[in-house]
Order: sequence, then structure tokens, then C-alpha cells
Amino acid sequence: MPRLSNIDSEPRGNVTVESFGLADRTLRAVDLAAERGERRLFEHLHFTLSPGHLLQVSGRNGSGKTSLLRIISGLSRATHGEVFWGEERIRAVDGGTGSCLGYLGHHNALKEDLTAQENILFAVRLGGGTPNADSAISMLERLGLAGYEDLPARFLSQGQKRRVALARLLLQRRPIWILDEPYAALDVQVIDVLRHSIETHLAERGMIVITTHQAVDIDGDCHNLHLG
Amino acid sequence: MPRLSNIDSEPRGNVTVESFGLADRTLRAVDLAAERGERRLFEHLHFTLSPGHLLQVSGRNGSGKTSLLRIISGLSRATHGEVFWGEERIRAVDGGTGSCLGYLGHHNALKEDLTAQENILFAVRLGGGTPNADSAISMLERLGLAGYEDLPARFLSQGQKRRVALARLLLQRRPIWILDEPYAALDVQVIDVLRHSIETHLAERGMIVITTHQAVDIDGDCHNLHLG
Amino acid sequence: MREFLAMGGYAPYVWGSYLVMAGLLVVEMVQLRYRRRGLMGWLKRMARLTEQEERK
Amino acid sequence: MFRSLFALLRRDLTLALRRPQDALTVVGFFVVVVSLFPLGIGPDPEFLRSLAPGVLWVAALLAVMLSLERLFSDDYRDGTLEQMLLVPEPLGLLVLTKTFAHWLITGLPLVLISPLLAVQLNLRVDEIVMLMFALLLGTPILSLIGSIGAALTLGLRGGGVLIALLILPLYVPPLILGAGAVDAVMHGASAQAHLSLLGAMMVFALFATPWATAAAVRIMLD
Amino acid sequence: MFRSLFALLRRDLTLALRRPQDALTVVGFFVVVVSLFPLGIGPDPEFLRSLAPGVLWVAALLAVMLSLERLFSDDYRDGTLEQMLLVPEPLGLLVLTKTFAHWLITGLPLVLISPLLAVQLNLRVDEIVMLMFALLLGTPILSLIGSIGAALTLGLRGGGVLIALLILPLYVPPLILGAGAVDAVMHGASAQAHLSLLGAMMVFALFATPWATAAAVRIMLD
Amino acid sequence: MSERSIQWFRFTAPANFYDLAGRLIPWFAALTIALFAVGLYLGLVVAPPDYQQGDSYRIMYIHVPTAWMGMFLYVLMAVYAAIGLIWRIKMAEIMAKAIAPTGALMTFFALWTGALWGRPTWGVYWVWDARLTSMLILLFLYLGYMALHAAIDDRQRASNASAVLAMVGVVNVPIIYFSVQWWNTLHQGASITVTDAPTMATIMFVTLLIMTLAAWMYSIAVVLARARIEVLERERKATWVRERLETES
Ligand code: HEM
Ligand SMILES: Nc1ncnc2c1ncn2[C@@H]1O[C@H](COP(=O)(O)OP(=O)(O)OP(=O)(O)O)[C@@H](O)[C@H]1O
Ligand SMILES: Nc1ncnc2c1ncn2[C@@H]1O[C@H](COP(=O)(O)OP(=O)(O)OP(=O)(O)O)[C@@H](O)[C@H]1O
Ligand SMILES: [Mg+2]
Ligand SMILES: [Mg+2]
Repeated sequence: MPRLSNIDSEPRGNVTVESFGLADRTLRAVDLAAERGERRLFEHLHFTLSPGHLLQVSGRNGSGKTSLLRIISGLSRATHGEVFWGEERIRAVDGGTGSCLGYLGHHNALKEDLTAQENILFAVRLGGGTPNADSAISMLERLGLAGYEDLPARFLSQGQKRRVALARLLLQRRPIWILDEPYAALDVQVIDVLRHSIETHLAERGMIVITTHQAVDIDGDCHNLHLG
Repeated sequence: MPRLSNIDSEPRGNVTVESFGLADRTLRAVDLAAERGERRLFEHLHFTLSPGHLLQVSGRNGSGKTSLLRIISGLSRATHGEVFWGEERIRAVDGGTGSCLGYLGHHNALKEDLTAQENILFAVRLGGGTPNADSAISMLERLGLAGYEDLPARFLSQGQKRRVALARLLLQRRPIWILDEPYAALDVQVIDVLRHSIETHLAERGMIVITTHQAVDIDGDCHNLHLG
Repeated sequence: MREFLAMGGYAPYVWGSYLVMAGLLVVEMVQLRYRRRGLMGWLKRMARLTEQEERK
Repeated sequence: MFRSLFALLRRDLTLALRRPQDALTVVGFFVVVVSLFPLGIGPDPEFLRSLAPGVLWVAALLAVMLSLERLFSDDYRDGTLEQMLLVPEPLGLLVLTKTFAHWLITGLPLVLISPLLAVQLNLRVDEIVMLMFALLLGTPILSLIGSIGAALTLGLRGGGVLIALLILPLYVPPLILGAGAVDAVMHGASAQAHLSLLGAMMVFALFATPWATAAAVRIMLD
Repeated sequence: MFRSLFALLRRDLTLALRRPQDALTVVGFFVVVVSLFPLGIGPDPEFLRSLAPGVLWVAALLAVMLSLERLFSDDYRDGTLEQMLLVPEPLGLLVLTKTFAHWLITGLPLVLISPLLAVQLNLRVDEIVMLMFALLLGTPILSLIGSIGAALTLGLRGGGVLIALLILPLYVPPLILGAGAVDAVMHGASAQAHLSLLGAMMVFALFATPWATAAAVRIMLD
Repeated sequence: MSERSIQWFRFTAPANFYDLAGRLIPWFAALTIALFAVGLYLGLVVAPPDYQQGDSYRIMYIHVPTAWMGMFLYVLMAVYAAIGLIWRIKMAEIMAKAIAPTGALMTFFALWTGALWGRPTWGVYWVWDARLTSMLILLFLYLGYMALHAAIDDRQRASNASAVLAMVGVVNVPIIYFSVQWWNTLHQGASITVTDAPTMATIMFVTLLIMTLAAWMYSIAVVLARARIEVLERERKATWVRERLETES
């Protein structure tokens, strides 16, 4: 039975930025249950996440963290229960789940034969945004990839690939971030940049669901959900 | 440039067990170098490992530990240099590399559709040994798998699979063990059993080359080789 | 009787049809039986294992 | 919306250009299979000629089928397919775009190279024109139907052979109509009926299969 | 030594029995491809009969080729192949044993099911006997040659199509001889020469290919 | 309280099916045996030989029922698969999976008996006639369905994926049928066609009817039995399975 600690549904009082214009919507999970290969991973899981809040999902390997994150982002179906974005079910959101939600999974989802910049620009275009080569380059620079924009992704190291995936997430500007092990393969400096981005995102009344085995202190309204 | 600390080539004085009858042979690496995808991982690497000694290879992710272990066990070829078992080159040992060397890699090398016991017995038979169901079962029991002998490997958890692979290694009785992250996915009790097995193996004048990110104290002649 | 078995000269075709069908129907039923028995044995073993785990 | 789809199309074509060997291998397979037949059957020109429509169509069908394995599998393995599920466009359209790109990369080259092989098999000019036209109408159907199979075997062991078993029975109608069209011309009949049916089938496939494929992708990524 | 090899053979057969669908799919593919031909070429019985040897051989060849992808890939993925390199037996013999198991699982069933398809294509009894005999001699050659391709494409993307291109040219001689043998019987000639050549080729492949395959495995695992 | 009732519902639906099917199967089995006995007696002994085809026409008594069964079961399988996929009803998924092998078997019987009938009637075992060919393709569709089911380890995913395949197949069957029919008439005149049985005598008609019923009963019994096994496999963790285990051993 998962324990959910310290959730307070009140929005933070002192924040007025409303970049996403969706400040009144919450992310709610109602009585979720998931099964994988005969095993019941969790059941009767409820939570409500308000704008500006972060939910950290923790648990042993194989306890079902990735499974939960995929259900939240509508990639998998739960065995039971529903996830809501405001009053809409997340799988039936107007304009597609992807219009409210960015997902960073175990895979970096980069094409090895495209350059870092091409990878990012393509993702932005596919999401319906306007490609802006300058902002892509400056984001890559911010993540310490200056000079690597034109290298095909196959020549990037594991950590560098992860940075490109992060840059893509940051440029997509979605109100909800679902981050599965975002720190994996990153070195200390970039973890710092990412931490800063997370805090800014929360301050702009975004929401984050995150799982990680590494301990990184986030300044903001953080809640913990333990599986297993 | 790799640093090699604290190698003393003298065999331990107080050990007289010679289970393998190979007590006079050493494992030597002479001027090894390895390249992977344009990058030089290490070069000018020398070491000599005497019976009853253990060599721990350490280094960051991607520093070339697995590459080195594969070269030592004759699975990969070095860009430069040779590995010797006694006076023979390891890739040309009489009766095959496998006659002197057991390798446990990142993969468990189990067939998902065979039971734990079948997996072990097959490996022993393939190595030219006589299958002995009793010893296989008692080895599995020693590793905490009593009652699971007849389960196809696909139903075993990650840690249990690792245990079966370990049982296989222990039953093969080879003088040199090459262990790549042997503790991965194991729980505390089995790590203890493994530690004990390693110590016994050293006491019987076996040799071990190991890499691990987890700190486990081994009682015996341990040396460290740092890459990266 | 012999006349019946001869099927007016069409014995191989008629009996070939009927016997193969009968044979395969039997095979299907036997296979179902066999599968059911195997499954039952397996379920019982698993139940025993679970009990063993719980006792620990 | 069209911007998204166009971006996807452009990406797939760019990727294909960066690794031309993938597309070339399919064409190569087509050529080799067609060339194997005279070896197995004997060199009699009249005989080969009468076989040609069937052999060319079967070979094209097998080539498309083999290439299908890669339609989604690369995107599946590196996680791009997952991200595609989160694109604010209907998955069916995305899948259709990918299938179109796949056809441009594999189906179209087959159409373009087919005259060469047809000449080898002693077809006449009007027959060759009809063959190309029938392939032009038929190969998109093959890609569209095949995309369902490709999605259904995502991440499975032995995917290649399995796709074959799933898809080949569904390939019967385009095969019959396509080969039939060339045959009709060969026997001096009109291929009108064949072509209209092929066209109708293509339109039907165009509207029906993307949704089935999208459903299959969702299921296999679940 | 024979104990090791026998153990390996037994394991591969056990595994095949635990997952019969893998072997069945290959047979299914064979049957489906052969059935496609009449659909492409037309139902005229005499015509089909004269094509039958070539069609059956090409289909068998494609089926074997597609199944090759799995010859080493499972063992490669779960690390068993790596362990096999450390077995104190010559790798060539191990590889040969695996290839033999592969033939028993895929080649032999093709031989056994071929009479059924031959009947569909209106072959006579003596032709069917020759077909089976030729396949019995020929499919091992296909497996042996194919094992080289399977080893060379271990762990590569798009392995399936690539194997096809590498291997198909090498399949030409057994194809010509095998189809030729049946053809000879069909035309009342003696198939003696074809069969002796096939036999010689098999013996040669038996001794030559395992070492090439072993070398390829070593290289790809490096 | 409401949570508990949902759980209760979910776990008893398969249990109900399991018990009910267990009680029904003996009846269907008995009916099968009785109908087959009567049908075989009528068909092989009582019914007179055909004036044209002699005794070979007796193959019809199994050929026609199995051919009908083979086609009907495919549609039924697709319907169950669709219900299972759309409304996520587990029992429908199980039924779809349980029908496939029997449907394939029936289709195979139709092919086999048809081939053996064709030899005395047409002189060959097989012609690429429209009806024969589309039956063959139906068999392939069954085999593909089963192969896909077997290839996917995860049960839920296997059901969903093969449901998509079954639905695509069922849309395609008529298309395939018509195209094949057209193809055949294009290439050659109707020199060989499935000849209608001569104006059917009452006894033949009755026998055919009885054999058809027998095939129905057999299929129902076997499909139910297979579905029961499937249910047990899927629900092996449920408490009701353990209870049944204890009572049934
Ligand atoms: C492999 C060969 C054959 C196959 C696959 C086959 C297939 C079928 C199928 C699918 C049906 C039911 C379709 C319907 O009722 O419209 C059927 C019915 C029938 N078949 Fe065959 N058939 C084969 C050979 C034959 C032969 C050789 C004969 C007799 C000369 C024959 C005589 C009949 C008759 C009399 C019916 C019932 C007709 C009716 O209900 O309209 N079949 N067959
Ligand atoms: N498709 C699947 N089929 C069968 N079992 C699965 C499947 N996917 C996941 N599992 C099992 O479900 C459990 C939960 O997996 P999940 O990936 O959610 O774990 P996790 O908490 O993310 O672990 P980690 O910390 O290693 O990422 C695991 O035991 C895994 O083996
Ligand atoms: N086949 C290959 N082609 C190109 N580069 C490779 C290949 N195999 C390994 N590398 C690169 O070589 C380097 C060393 O890899 P290796 O697996 O030896 O690292 P490691 O020290 O074992 O790391 P870890 O701690 O993660 O296991 C890595 O940077 C890796 O990206
Ligand atoms: Mg995870
Ligand atoms: Mg490593």
C-alpha cells in the first residue's frame, strides 16, 4: 500500500506568475492500480497535485515507479482507476495529452543520425511549435553543450545525450513535467542547471512528477510517494 | 595512464591448498592498450596476478573496465599488447580459454525457457563436466534458491537470476574468475555468501579479477587498478 | 461389412476424411486434458511454494 | 497540424538520406529475388514472360514485407515512438505520415526499378507501363496494410517472420489485382477494372489502416 | 567432446520444444509464400506444375533465410554466446552443432511439409519423392551457408534484410541444382548428376562453413 | 465498502464462468456424442449412395459442417476480440483466444476433406478455385492470430494486439473472397466448379443437419473447456482458484 506524505492542496500563496494560464487545473490520480506480468505493482493509489508542486515517487528497483509515470502521462493504461488533468481524463485531453505534458523517460529519444540541434528542432516542430534555431542553440549552451550542436548524436557521450533530451524538454514549455531518472548519467554541473530549471518551473506554477535514486534538494513544495 | 597500486608478486606464504594444480601459473598483462569507437581507453597497462590474489579494477562509468575484463578473458582483442596465462597467450591456451577461466559478465547468460537447474546442468555439460543434479541443487540451496530449481528462469526476479549465474560459476571450478559487477542486483545475504566463496577461492590459490561499484571488503591479497 | 468398408471403391477418400477428422478431434481433446492436468499440477506446486514462503 | 506532419516526413526522409544503404538493401532484395526465379525455373523466354507479372509482384510484396520490420522499430528502440504518442496530433495521422515516408523510401524505388527487371523477363513496353502503374497504385496498399503488422510485432522476438505470417494473407487482394492488371494487358484485355479496384482499395486502406495501426502502436507501447 | 556437443544439441531442441511457435512460424511462412504464387501467376494446373520445383525451392530458401536471423541472436542477446566462447571445445564444432539443431527445427519441417504443397501444385508422386530428397540434401546447405550470414549480422540494425543480401547470392548453386533435380525427373531425365553435386556441396559446406562462421562470431563479439 | 464490492465483482465473474462452464460441458459433450452417433449412422449406413458420385459424396457430411463452422467461428472470434478490446471484458478476450484453435482445426478439416473429395470428383486433390483458396487464406488468418498471441509474453497485451489483428482480418475476409473469386474466373473458364449436390434427398438433408449440429456441440464443448483452462491460468493468483484447487483434487 503506497504511502503519500505531506500533500497540501493549497497553491503557494506568494507566486503570481501564470505562464501557462492553467493555474487552476490540478493533476489528480483516482484509485489507480497497475499490474505487470501477473504482479500487482500498486493499488488504491490516490493523489492530487496542484500548480507549483512537485511529487517525488520513490521505491526500490522494480517497485513500479516507471509504470506509474507512464500511466500518469497516458502512455500506459492503468488496470484500474483514472488520471485527471483538471476535469478531463488525461488520455482524452483536448488537443492531446502532449499539449499539457512533457515526458522524459529512460530513453533519450534522440535519432543517432541527426545532430543535437536537428533533434531538438524536429521535436519542437512536431509538437506544433515554431522552430527557432537561436533559442535551441542558447538552450544547448546553457546545458554546457556549446560547440556540440552540429555533431550527430551518435558521437555524443551518454551524459551529453541526456543533456540534449533535457534541452528538448525545456524548450517544449509544457505545464506538467514527468521526469524518470532525469539525473541519470549527468555530471554535477548539469544537475545544478537542471535543479535550477525545476525550481523556476515550479515558481511559474508548473507541476513536476519525478523519480530518482539520487538525492537532490529541490527548493519548493515537494511531496513524496513511496511504492513497494 | 592507469595506476596500479600495491601489487606484490609473491604468493601468500601460509596457503598450501592447491586445488587447481596450476599454482605456478600467473596471469600477466603486458603493455595492453584498448580503443573503442575512436577513443583510446587505456594504454601501457601492465600487471601480474599470482595465485591466491585478487585484482580489483575501478573507474568511472565508461572508463573501460568491462573492455579490460573482456580482453583478459580473451573475448575481445586488445589494440596492443597480450595477456598471458603462465607462458601461454590466453587466447591460445591448450584446451581453450574456458578451461582455465570463468567469466561472469553484465549478462546472466540464462535461457529464459529453461529452469534454473537445467540452465546450470547444461552449462556444466557444455563445459565437458559430468552433470550432477544433487550438487547443482545443493549449490542453488546455498545461494538461497531452495524450492526454485524447477522454475523457468523467466519467472525469477533479477536478483534470483543473478544467483543462478553465480551458482553456475561456482560449479564450473575454474582457477581464474573474471567478475564484472557480480554484486549487481544481489541482496545483502547473498553478497555475504559470494564474499565467502571469493575468500575460499583465493585460499585455494585461485585468482580473481573483479570490477564493482559497490564497496565489499574481501579478506585476502587484494590489489587495485584504477582506470580513467 | 466388407462392402461397407469398401465404400463403393472410394474407401481411401471417405475413410481418409472420417478417420483423420476423428483422429484430430481426439488429439484436440487429449491435448486439452493434458494441458489441464499440467496446469493443475503447476498451480498446486505454486500454492505449496507460496505456503513455504509464508511460513518462513 | 500540417507543420507537425511535414516535420515528421522531412525527418524520416533526412534519416533515410543519411543512411541510404537501408533503402538500397530493399531494392537489392527485390532484384535478387526476381533474378533467382529464372535460375530455379529455367531460361525459356516465352515461359518467363508469361510468369513475369506474378513473379515481379510477389517479389515486390516480399521486399516491402521485409522492409516493414524497420518501419517503427528504430523509433521504438530509441524512445522516439513514445514521444510521438505525446505529440498533440492524432496518432493515426502521424502513423500515416510515417507510412508515406516508408513508401517513398522503399515502395517508390521498387516502382522505378521494376522496368529494368521487366525487360529482363521479356515484357513488352505497354506491359511494362501497366506494371509500373499497377505497382504505383499497389505498393502504397502494401505499405499501409503492412504498417499494421509492423506495429503489432513491435518489440517481439522473431518479428520478421511473424510479420510475414500476419500480413501475407492480407496481401492477397492487391497481389491478385496488380498481377491481374498486367496479365490482362498481356492477353490484350482491358485492365480498367483491375485498376479501379486497386484504386478503390487504396483509398479504403488510406482511411482505414492508420487507425488500426495507431491502436496497435498504443497497445504495444502500453 | 561429444558430451558437450550433445548437451548443446539437446538444449537447443528443448528450447525449440518449449516455444514451438518459432519453428511453426517458419513452416507457416513457407506455406504462405508458396500459396501466394498461384495467386500471382494464375490457377492453370499444368502451368503451375511446371513452375512447382522453382517456386518450392525459392520459397524454402526464403524461409530458411528469414529464420536465420534467430540462429545466434537469442544466444547473443542473453549472453550465452559469450559463455560459449569460453567452452573448452573448438568454436567451429559448437557452431556446427547449433546449425544442425537449427536445421532440425526449421529445415527438416520444410522437407516434411513440402509434399503437401507439391500436391497443391499438382506434382506427381515420383517428382514429390525427388523434391523431398533434393530438399533433404539442400536445406542443410542453406543452413550452413546461412550461419555465416547470421553471425556476420549479429547485433546489427536491419539484420534481416542485410542477411538476405549477403546470403542470397551464395544460395544460387543449391537452388539451381535442387530445382534442377526435380525438373529433370519431370522431364523424364536422370537427376543423378544434380544429386551428386548437391551431395558434394553439402560435404564441402559441412567442413568449410563452420570455421568461417566461428570466425565471424568471434569478430562480432569482439 | 464500494471498493470491496468492485473487487468482489471482478473476481467472481471468471469464477462464475468457470463453475457454469464446468457444469455445462458434460451436457454438450453428451449431445456431441449422441448427435455424431446418429449422424454417422445415417450418413454412412442408411443414406443411399449418390447416383452420380457413388459413395464418395458421403464426405459431404463432414465437409460442409466443418466448412461452415470454420467460417462462423472466425467471425465469432473477431466479435469476442472486439468486445474484449473495446469494453475490456476479460471473459471476451479469453473466449476469443479459446475459439482460435478449434476454428483453425475446423477450417483444416474442410480443406482436408475437400481435398479428398476433390480427387474422385475432379481428378485432383487441389485446384486454385476461389472458394478453396479463400478457405486456405482463412486458415492462414487463424494461424497468424495464434502465432501473434503466442509471441507476446504479456497476456493483456497479447489479447489486445491479436484482437486488432482479428478485426482487421474480419474486414478483409469478404474482400479477399471477392478478389479471389474474380481472379479465378478471369484466368480460366468455369471448367471446374464445386458442383452442387444433386437435388438433396430428405435423408441427406436431415443427416447434414444432424452432423452440423454435432459440429456445433463439439465446438461449444471444446471451446468452453479451453476457456476454463485459460481462466485458471489468468486468475491463478485469485482466492477462488485456490478454493477450486482444493475441492477438485
Ligand atoms: C479443398 C477443397 C475444398 C474446400 C476448401 C471447400 C470449401 C467449402 C466451403 C468453404 C463450403 C461452405 C461454403 C458455402 O456453403 O457456401 C463448402 C461447401 C460445399 N462443398 Fe466444398 N470445398 C472443397 C472441395 C469440395 C469438393 C471436391 C466438393 C464436391 C465435389 C465440394 C462440395 C461442396 C458442397 C456440396 C458444399 C455445400 C454447398 C452449399 O452449401 O452451397 N467441396 N466447401
Ligand atoms: N512489460 C512487462 N511485462 C512484465 N513485467 C513487467 C513489464 N514491465 C515491467 N514489468 C515488471 O514490473 C515491475 C515494475 O517495473 P518498473 O519499470 O515500473 O520499475 P521501477 O520502479 O521503475 O524500477 P527502476 O527503479 O529499476 O526503474 C518490475 O518488477 C518489472 O519486472
Ligand atoms: N562497440 C563499441 N563501439 C564504440 N564505443 C564503445 C563500444 N563499446 C564500448 N564503447 C565505449 O568505450 C568506453 C568504455 O566502455 P566500457 O564498457 O569498457 O566501460 P566500463 O568502464 O565498463 O563502464 P561501466 O562502469 O558503465 O560498466 C565507453 O565510453 C563506451 O561508450
Ligand atoms: Mg524505472
Ligand atoms: Mg562495465
